[in-house]
Amino acid sequence: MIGSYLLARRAVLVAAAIAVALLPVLFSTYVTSAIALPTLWVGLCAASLTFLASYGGMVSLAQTGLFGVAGLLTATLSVEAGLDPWLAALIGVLAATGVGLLFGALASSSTGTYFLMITLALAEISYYLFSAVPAFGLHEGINGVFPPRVLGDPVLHPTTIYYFILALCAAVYLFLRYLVRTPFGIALQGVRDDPLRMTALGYNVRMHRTIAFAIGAAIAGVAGVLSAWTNTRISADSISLNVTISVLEAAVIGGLFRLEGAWVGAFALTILSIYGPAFSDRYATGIGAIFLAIVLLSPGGLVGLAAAVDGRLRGLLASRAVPDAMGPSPSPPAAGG
Amino acid sequence: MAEPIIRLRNLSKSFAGVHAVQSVDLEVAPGERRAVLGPNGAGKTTLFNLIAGAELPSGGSVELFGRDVTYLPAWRRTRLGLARTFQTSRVLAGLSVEDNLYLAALGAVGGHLRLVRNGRDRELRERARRTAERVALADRLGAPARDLSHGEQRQLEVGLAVAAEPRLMLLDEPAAGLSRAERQLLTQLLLSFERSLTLVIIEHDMDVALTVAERVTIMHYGKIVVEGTPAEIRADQRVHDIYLGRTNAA
Amino acid sequence: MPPEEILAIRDLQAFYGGAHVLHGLTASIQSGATAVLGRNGMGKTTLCRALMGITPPRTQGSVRFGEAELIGSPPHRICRAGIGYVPQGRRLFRSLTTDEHLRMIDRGLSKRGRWTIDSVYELFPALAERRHVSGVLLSGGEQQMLAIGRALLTNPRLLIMDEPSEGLAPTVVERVVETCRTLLAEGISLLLVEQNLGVATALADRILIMLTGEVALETTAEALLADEAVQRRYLGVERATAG
Amino acid sequence: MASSDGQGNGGRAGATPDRLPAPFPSLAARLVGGGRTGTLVGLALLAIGASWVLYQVLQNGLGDTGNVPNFLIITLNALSLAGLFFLAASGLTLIFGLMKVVNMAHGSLYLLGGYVAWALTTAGVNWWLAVAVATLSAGVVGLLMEQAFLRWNLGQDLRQALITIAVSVILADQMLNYFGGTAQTITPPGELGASIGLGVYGLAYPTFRIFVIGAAVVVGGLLWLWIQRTRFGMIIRAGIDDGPMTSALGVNVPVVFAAAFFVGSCLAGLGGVFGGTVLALAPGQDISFLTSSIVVVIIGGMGSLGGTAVGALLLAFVEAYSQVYLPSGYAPYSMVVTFILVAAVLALKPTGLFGRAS
Repeated sequence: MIGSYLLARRAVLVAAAIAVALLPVLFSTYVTSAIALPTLWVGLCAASLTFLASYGGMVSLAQTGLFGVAGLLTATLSVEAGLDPWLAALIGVLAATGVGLLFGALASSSTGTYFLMITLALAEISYYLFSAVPAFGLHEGINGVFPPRVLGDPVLHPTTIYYFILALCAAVYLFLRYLVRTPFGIALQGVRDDPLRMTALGYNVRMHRTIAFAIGAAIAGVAGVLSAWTNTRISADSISLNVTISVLEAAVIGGLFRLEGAWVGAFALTILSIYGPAFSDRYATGIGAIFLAIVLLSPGGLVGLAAAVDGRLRGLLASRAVPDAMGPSPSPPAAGG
Repeated sequence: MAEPIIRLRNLSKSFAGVHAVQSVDLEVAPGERRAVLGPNGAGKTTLFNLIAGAELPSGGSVELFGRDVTYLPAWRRTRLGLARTFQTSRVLAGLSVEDNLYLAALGAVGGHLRLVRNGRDRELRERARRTAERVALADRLGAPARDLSHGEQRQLEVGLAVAAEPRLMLLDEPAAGLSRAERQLLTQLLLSFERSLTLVIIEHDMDVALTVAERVTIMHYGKIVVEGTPAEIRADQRVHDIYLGRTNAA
Repeated sequence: MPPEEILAIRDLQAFYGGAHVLHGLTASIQSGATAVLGRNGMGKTTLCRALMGITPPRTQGSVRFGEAELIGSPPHRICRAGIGYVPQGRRLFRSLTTDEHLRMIDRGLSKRGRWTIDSVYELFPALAERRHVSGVLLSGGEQQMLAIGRALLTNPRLLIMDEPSEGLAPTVVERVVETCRTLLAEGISLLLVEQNLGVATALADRILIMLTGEVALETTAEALLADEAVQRRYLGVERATAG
Repeated sequence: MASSDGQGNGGRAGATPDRLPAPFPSLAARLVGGGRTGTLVGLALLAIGASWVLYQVLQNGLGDTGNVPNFLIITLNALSLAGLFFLAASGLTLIFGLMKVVNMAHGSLYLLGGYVAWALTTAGVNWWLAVAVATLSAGVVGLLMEQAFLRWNLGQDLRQALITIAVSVILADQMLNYFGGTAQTITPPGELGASIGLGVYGLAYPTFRIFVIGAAVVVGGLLWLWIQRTRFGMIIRAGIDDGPMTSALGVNVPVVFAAAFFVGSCLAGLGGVFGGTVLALAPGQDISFLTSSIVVVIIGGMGSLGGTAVGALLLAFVEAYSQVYLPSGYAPYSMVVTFILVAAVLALKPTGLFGRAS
């Protein structure tokens, strides 16, 4: 029993991995450009939030503001000033990191909901600033923000950029997984658990939080650049609080305490917002209801839910397997599960 | 006499008009085992907070290791060789026992922002595991601190101070909430510390406090009332009166 | 009036998170005055909070107050059942004046018995003079009077007092003791948690001594006063085990 | 909580209070020494701003052709905006002060109040009656949310914030459904719809905006009286100071919480009616007013009514003046001034001007 369950489980995971790896080949251009690309960059932005929330204890609503700083600068520099897109992107991400340092320094003395409020205020102030300053051209939006030529056309030929972004997401994911096992990352988790204790252990807690926030800002900045590239435009709507809430929804629905949840949530959200309208005009209410249900019933999100169901199933099947436990013992859980 | 490890001069702290610590002068010599006793509200924990830098004093000065640290943030004092425990266990709930102790060891030496692991981490991990053995947590290394029992959390709390290999350790009611057997283990641990370490302990359990301490300071209403050896303290009528509530004049 | 059981505590356990503070405490509290003595950290305040239904601690076991089971009830029900609480450190409200501390008490409670705002001011004339002063600006003695006064306004049958003598000058302690005698004469029962041996023995004949979350000794005031060794062992600077 | 709370009781009833901001004085606070120096720096910034505005106003003299008439209008605009901010933020701060809940659906209740009043007045209902119904419906929706979701999660402040965000998403979509996506404005009643002469420079000003300023003052005064003079207000203050002790004096604290949540939500709805008359009602206004309210309480300090008033005034004046009096060409950067205001408060006093560390 349990053996076949584990086999099926592994088969699903492998199938999912193959689907992700060969997505542009297996699915249409539309699926790649309209579903896969948004999933990847929304997931990346959500991952920056999940990283801050799960390892730093900071639930930030400023991620789209920082995302906007990078996206806007990239768009303005490459479209208006004719800069090389790579260079424009680099400057954009560095600027987002710098603003992240500033925001982090301002917000890092607060925790919990006060931190949430302060980051919300900072994000909204950035939004109004960007909308008001004509130089950013946000009012009408900046069109024709194309990615570097080598990545191809994101709408008509999204294969190259898909693999580029997929690789980038994988790199960020692996980097964050690595980061949380470094001295910096372990100390960050200590700061999350008890700032006062960490101070007593010799750590400069505010600096630690600020730097972590800047790392989150850099990742959000990358997501902002990718958003501008894949949409070939950026506008005020791209950085409004609605987007902030979407990113929060993705992170929470996927699972606020697991990095991979960010992409799971982004996928769920993208599917819902593309196919939802076909079922009902009120699909946003549906998303809100799912969000509410997750917060109330399964704080671990979809990933947490899946892990719980998996654990329960395995427990159930293993206990059924007890009578014939004389035979070979059940195989250990699938690697990477 | 050698330069004292702690020297407090005229140290005061008041919160909204309440004088928690009033004009305290205190010296602790290197290697000493000192107990700070007194009834509730005597100002013992506030005194610890002032020494460790968790609170800023309203007046007076704090010297540690011969250096004025009155306005030095808490985390810098730790780097000088100070370690403390809290009355309420403040272990890092989401991290394993080993990571807790590793962070304590790392905190005292620096390199907190390092993004690579190196040979130093191996040493620090080694030190973390040694500490775990000393505080009887060697078989719980991988367990998240939140899964520990209360007694084990108290052991880890002391372990966090031990792993930093400090020159001065402040222990705030380390025996609080421990069973009798656990208290004996704790006493043994405290007695096993080397003389290069100076120990200051707040403890209501006299079995622990009087076994460990060589000198006792009695606080009452934010002031130091008596100081002496345990025998002198036991013989002191004022102490007896304070504990039985016979003197209430502030 | 012959003493009767007013509070039956059976196997009371209390936990703060994982810390087990009260270890199956069992005691029968009679009407009249009872004192609970013990050093710091032995669980006296936890006992008060547990009886009053304040969380934390988390509690298990049973406490019967007449017909009512207190464990599991929220504090306002316990108060309405007839238990008044004078907490350690007074815990006055820093945003309220003296008068407001008394006026905030529910009319239903202040009308159910002998204690009204006027009679509280009669008992403590000093408070009447300072009725418009913020509660936290009162002197220590006045603060204690106010803490007692607001508890009396709920017209309790039993008053739980947690270290009422703490931080007070001897003359003021004397007045607190007198006040308690008045209340006893009015028929209110007292559960007095103290570190002050003098206050405890002056008011209560029945004494419970707590050691690490349990009642270590039940004795009388007379016996305790006569035995200096017991005093030192449980209350003073002396080891409790090694002797 | 009181420092004497359960001291020395073994276990976790510790005397080491959980005060995060206090042990970590901000860098800026340390640089300028915090306390009095911080206040001086703040006042100096304010003085510089005020003198710049005064210079701009007075440079062309006091006559009809000078800048003074315009200044008067802008100042009245700022005051009416402050009134709106205060109405919206006072409910938020009341709820936070008592329950430590940051109600992220506060902006939705604001918008809901506005839309209900708009729908009623459009259907011909008397404006005053519509105000009352709109205020109460926002209150009822807030109360339902509190009873259904928040009551069970006391003390889990992050979870509560996420719950209220989810509710705000649902409410926003439902309002879009019922009231459409185009901007709507509530028509004020005839007696308030006209303009009133100011008696100087031949200026006239919309009566309704004056009414908003008056209403904010009246509501603020009533709230103050309610909190300072009534028994319920005393209980609320006691509950903010020490909830468990309040409960031990026979007060059913959850009921008090529910009542306060109702009143706070009503205030949001009332703000929405005024906002919908002075400005407009449209999707997005919920978020916009939530943010303004949050900025107001970040500046003024959570849980303080006076702080909310000061925060509302500061924010409104900074927004109104910076749009006009920044050097020419820099008007679009007016948000930078708001940012400086928020940043200065956070750097010098992280708990807000009148906030107290819990």
